[in-house]
Amino acid sequence: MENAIKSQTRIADRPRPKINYLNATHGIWSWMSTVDHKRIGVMYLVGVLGAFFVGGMFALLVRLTLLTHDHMLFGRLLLTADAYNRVFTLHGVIMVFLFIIPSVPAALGNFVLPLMLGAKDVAFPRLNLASFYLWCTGAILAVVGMIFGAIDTGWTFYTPYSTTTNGTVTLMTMAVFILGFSSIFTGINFVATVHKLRAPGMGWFDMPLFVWGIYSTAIIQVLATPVLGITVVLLMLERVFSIGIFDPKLGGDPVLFQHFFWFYSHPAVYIMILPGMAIISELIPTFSRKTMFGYRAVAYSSVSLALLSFIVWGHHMFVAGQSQLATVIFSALTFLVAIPSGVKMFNWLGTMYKGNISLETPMLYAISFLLLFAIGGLTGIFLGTLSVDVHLTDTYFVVAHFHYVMMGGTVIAFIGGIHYWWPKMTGRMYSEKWGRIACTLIFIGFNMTFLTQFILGSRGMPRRYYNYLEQYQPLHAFSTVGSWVIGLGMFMTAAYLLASLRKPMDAPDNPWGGTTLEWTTSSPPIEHNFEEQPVLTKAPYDYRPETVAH
Amino acid sequence: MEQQFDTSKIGMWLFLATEVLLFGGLFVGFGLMQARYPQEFIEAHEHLQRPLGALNTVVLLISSFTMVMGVLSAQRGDKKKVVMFLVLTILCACIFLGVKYFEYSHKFEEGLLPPRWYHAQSTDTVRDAAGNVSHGYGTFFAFYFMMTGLHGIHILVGIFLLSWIAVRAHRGEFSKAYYTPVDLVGLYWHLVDLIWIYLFPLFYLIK
Amino acid sequence: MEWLRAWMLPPQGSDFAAEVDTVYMWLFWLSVVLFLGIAYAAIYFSWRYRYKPGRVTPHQTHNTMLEIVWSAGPLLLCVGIFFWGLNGWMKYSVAPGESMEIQITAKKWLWSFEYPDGTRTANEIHVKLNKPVRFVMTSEDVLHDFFVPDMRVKADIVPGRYTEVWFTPTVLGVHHVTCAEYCGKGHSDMQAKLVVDNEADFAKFMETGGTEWEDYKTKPAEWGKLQYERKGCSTCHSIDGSLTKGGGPSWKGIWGKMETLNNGQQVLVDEPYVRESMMVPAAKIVKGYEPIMPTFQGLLRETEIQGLEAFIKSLGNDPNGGPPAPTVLALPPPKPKDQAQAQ
Amino acid sequence: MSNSEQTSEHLHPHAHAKHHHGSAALYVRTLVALLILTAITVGASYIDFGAGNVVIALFIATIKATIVALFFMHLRWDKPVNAVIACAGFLFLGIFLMFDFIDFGSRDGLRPVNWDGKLPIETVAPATSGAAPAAEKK
Repeated sequence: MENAIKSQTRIADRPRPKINYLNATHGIWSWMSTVDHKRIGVMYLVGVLGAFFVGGMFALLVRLTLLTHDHMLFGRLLLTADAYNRVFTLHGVIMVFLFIIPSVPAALGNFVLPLMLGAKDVAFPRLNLASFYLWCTGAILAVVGMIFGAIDTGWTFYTPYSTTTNGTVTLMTMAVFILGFSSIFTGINFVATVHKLRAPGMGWFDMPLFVWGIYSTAIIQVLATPVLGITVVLLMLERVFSIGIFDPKLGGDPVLFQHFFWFYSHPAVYIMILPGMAIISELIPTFSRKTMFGYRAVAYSSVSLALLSFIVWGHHMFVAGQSQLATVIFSALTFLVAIPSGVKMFNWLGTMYKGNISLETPMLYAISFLLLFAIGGLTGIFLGTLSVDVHLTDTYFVVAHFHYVMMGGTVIAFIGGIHYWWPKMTGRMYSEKWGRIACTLIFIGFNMTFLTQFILGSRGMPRRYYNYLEQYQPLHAFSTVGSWVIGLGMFMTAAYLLASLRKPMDAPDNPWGGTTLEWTTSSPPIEHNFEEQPVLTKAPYDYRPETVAH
Repeated sequence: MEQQFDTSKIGMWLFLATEVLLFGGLFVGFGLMQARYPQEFIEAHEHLQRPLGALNTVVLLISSFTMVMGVLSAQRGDKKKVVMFLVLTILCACIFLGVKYFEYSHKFEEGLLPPRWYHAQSTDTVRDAAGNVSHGYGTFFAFYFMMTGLHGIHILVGIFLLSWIAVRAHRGEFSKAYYTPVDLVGLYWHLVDLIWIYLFPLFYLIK
Repeated sequence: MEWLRAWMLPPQGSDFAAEVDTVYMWLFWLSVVLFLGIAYAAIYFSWRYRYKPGRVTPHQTHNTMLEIVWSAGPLLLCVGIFFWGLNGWMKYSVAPGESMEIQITAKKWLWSFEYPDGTRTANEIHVKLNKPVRFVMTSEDVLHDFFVPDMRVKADIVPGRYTEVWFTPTVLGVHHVTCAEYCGKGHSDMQAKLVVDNEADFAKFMETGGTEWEDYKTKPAEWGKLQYERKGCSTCHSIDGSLTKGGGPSWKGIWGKMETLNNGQQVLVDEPYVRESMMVPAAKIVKGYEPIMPTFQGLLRETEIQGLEAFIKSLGNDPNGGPPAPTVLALPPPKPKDQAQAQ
Repeated sequence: MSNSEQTSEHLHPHAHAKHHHGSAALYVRTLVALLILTAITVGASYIDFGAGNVVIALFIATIKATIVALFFMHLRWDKPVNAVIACAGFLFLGIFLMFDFIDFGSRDGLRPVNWDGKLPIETVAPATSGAAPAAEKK
């Protein structure tokens, strides 16, 4: 196994160019004013990982508070109920709006997408930079909001609680509004890039599946996020001017808020998971050294998931007071989501079948994704089933389900993607040994943390609870211990990745034998990506010896 | 150049789609609240001055026409006409805002305001036993102010963009070969017009 | 496999529970099978086709038949599951006509329950075994959610609206009611007790008028004021001396007054007269008033009558309706809480 | 496909000429049509068609919007992708509207129960909070 890099398909390395995108210009200003998609991608990566760290700390704090029934540790009270509500709210807001939504598209997507298309940059480089600065503004507003009192509404901002509670709700929703526009700009950019900047010879079905995933995501970003914008604007107006849209005391309807919110936030779930699936669709053929099985089916399933995501939002509201007719329709539509998800899963397994599989760190993450996403998807069937959902909704079962999809799916894929493209981004290889150890730890810790929460939920433990019945204590404790294992794995990952930066550049241009265009340029790429405009001569994921030799 | 022009256009249309959905959220809210308070909305809409609304519609349509003439002149490279038509468009936009100002001040004087401040009750018929008027009247005006207000903000942004384009046109930055900004601002301006085309009947005309 | 069900799901307290659990367990085993299939494939392939230098992989691009099979298969399965879930949910959605109706008013962070006869309790409900019970719920402030895990029912409580939920309890004893929609600081403390009684215990509970009386035993005038508002007295009788639309005499200063009846007789407004006026209102009508008051025979409990009297008495002494006059009540002290525990 | 897009400039040296579709005369005719439709919709608003009022007003508005999009916004001559994007915006708005109306349309009652045309909200839910807005106390 120590023979980490199997390089039979690696193309012969050229001498590494002296000037690359990292050292082409110097100084902070050259980064802050850059319009290079690679640098913006790297800055986004640093930003979202910072947000991930803060959100993760809040998560560990939540779990630690729930460790014991009386929230005491070494004789001291960890958090009061008020503080606890703020901490889990901040965990949600930061993880959703500052981390997961921009994670894969804005960080990895920005870096990789133009490279995969053989383009010099995205369609609108300045818009790209503007998007990053909007993200920063949103992040700063969120931090200011946190300092001046934070919020205790839950990340869903349900009215009328959010319109009546104290705290910096207005500031936080303003941050969400701005982050929404950051996301819209990224989406617009990617759609235009995919439409207009593909390399000569690259038709729609010659695009890597990562591009298909990001393209589908971008469609959702463009079409759903504006509704989030108007929703938080209405929420702010309701708070400041009491306009009476959502507040029942002034004749408004709280359930209407939920429609508005989920019209965005359900598609947003697919903004989060589609890019994760997109990464997996790169990792599996590369490390199986076999062509993608059912390429078109996977591409179509990405687009159809994007479209389906717009017509199932009501499944968040089965018991929220929407009409019974709407509930039945939304439940029926929800089951449709299972089909494209299943198609992806089966095609990934089909790709592995008769492959030539090596288990480097990115592939370990890909296999973790398959297992965890399978659990996340299958438990989704429980929640789509009306009679069972009545019992399970608003309990830890839901918490566990969406963590399996969001963290077990997207975050695992994101970390796998970072490992996969790390040599391309930094020009350096990380420690394969530590990579595998950390991945194993994260996988085990994750299941310890969240498998228990399915049981807590089905036993009737509601979510967002500070105090819980004593009977749930052992499972809560087990879950908390699991969260420490995840934390350990994450810190380990951060440590060896950062350590690799201290080495001289040692990564070959194509360490994994990838077939997509980003591997044809140097590691790290030069400022304009390619020495000369690449021309596509073969489809991606073609591992036939005669074409590889080409 | 052609490639960049097409790319910019796709980008602009994507942005316009987001605008449609941004306003769309308010249209949905308006529709649902009208379903909730049908009688109140009919009575409330009688307070709006139909002639002023119609006047503004005409003004905006004319401004769309001058805008498209500006784009046409840009395509033909006629710098003077571009500036002229852009200035005319800005003029129409200012007239529109002027009329809106009169309408708004009328609403404020009459107390035709969102529920919390609504106090024009004389002719309202939907009341409870104690004589309190329904919140539906105020809700109508909440939507009136939000939707025309958001639209007004777009007009203001439009005036800013048009002025910027007019200055650049005056400096001679555009030519037959490069007039992308004029075209894009034109698209934006037409969308603002297009949204008003729906706002006008919804608020002023529907019984 | 009953032990597994019992480990994963709460005790079954209603007839929904069995149905929900059946679907749940079936889905559970389906998931286990599918998961093991996927995991087996992923892990087996990783081992069986592990990396060997120089091995050439087959160029399998797609197989349309397979794609159709693994799209249509899950689709059919999902259609089946949807209808199964729908079937159980339809029962849950429509309460039978003969259900007892209990009103729930939720507020931060308290449950109030009201029975058809006006009995009120806080954070504790008693229901009859094997009799369907329907809850009509509204909130006074933010969203709450009525969740009884043992019954497998849950529904949001929305301010400005009524939402409903029903079930038929099938197991005697105490079940746990909990708030499942986040409502702030006290969200996790917003708990209530659902006690399933047999006929006799339930009748005993109802006689005593719920638990609220307990709280008011020492303050009968305040208890009376609550009844004044709830029982509709306020429609016709003011407490500030004014004349209401209903047209009854104001209660301000009426206690201890000598009134002239429409037959010319005089009557002292005292305990027996007030009681008679509630039960047989037409018996003695004060001059100038119409005999329009309906009887409250059977609508008022002894505790409520005495409370109302104490309230009227308090208005007689102080025109502002200030602190109630000291009254000694000789009531059989009701003990609903003890009976609840007796379950 | 993209290949042809990218190289279209080389294939058609006068490619930019294809944007010159409109003419002043056409735009004048467009404007006149829009003004006439405005007059019709205003006129129609003085006649009561019952439930048809909304349909007529929105139908005319949609015709006007289509005219603006086709001629003023050049969609008639533009690349189809732009028209697809524009339609997608309205399509997804339609989805949003449709499902919300399915919910609202099939609820038991839409008016807030605490204000059913007879009772002010205070009567049913007394003294909920000190922050009750002034509007209720009028």
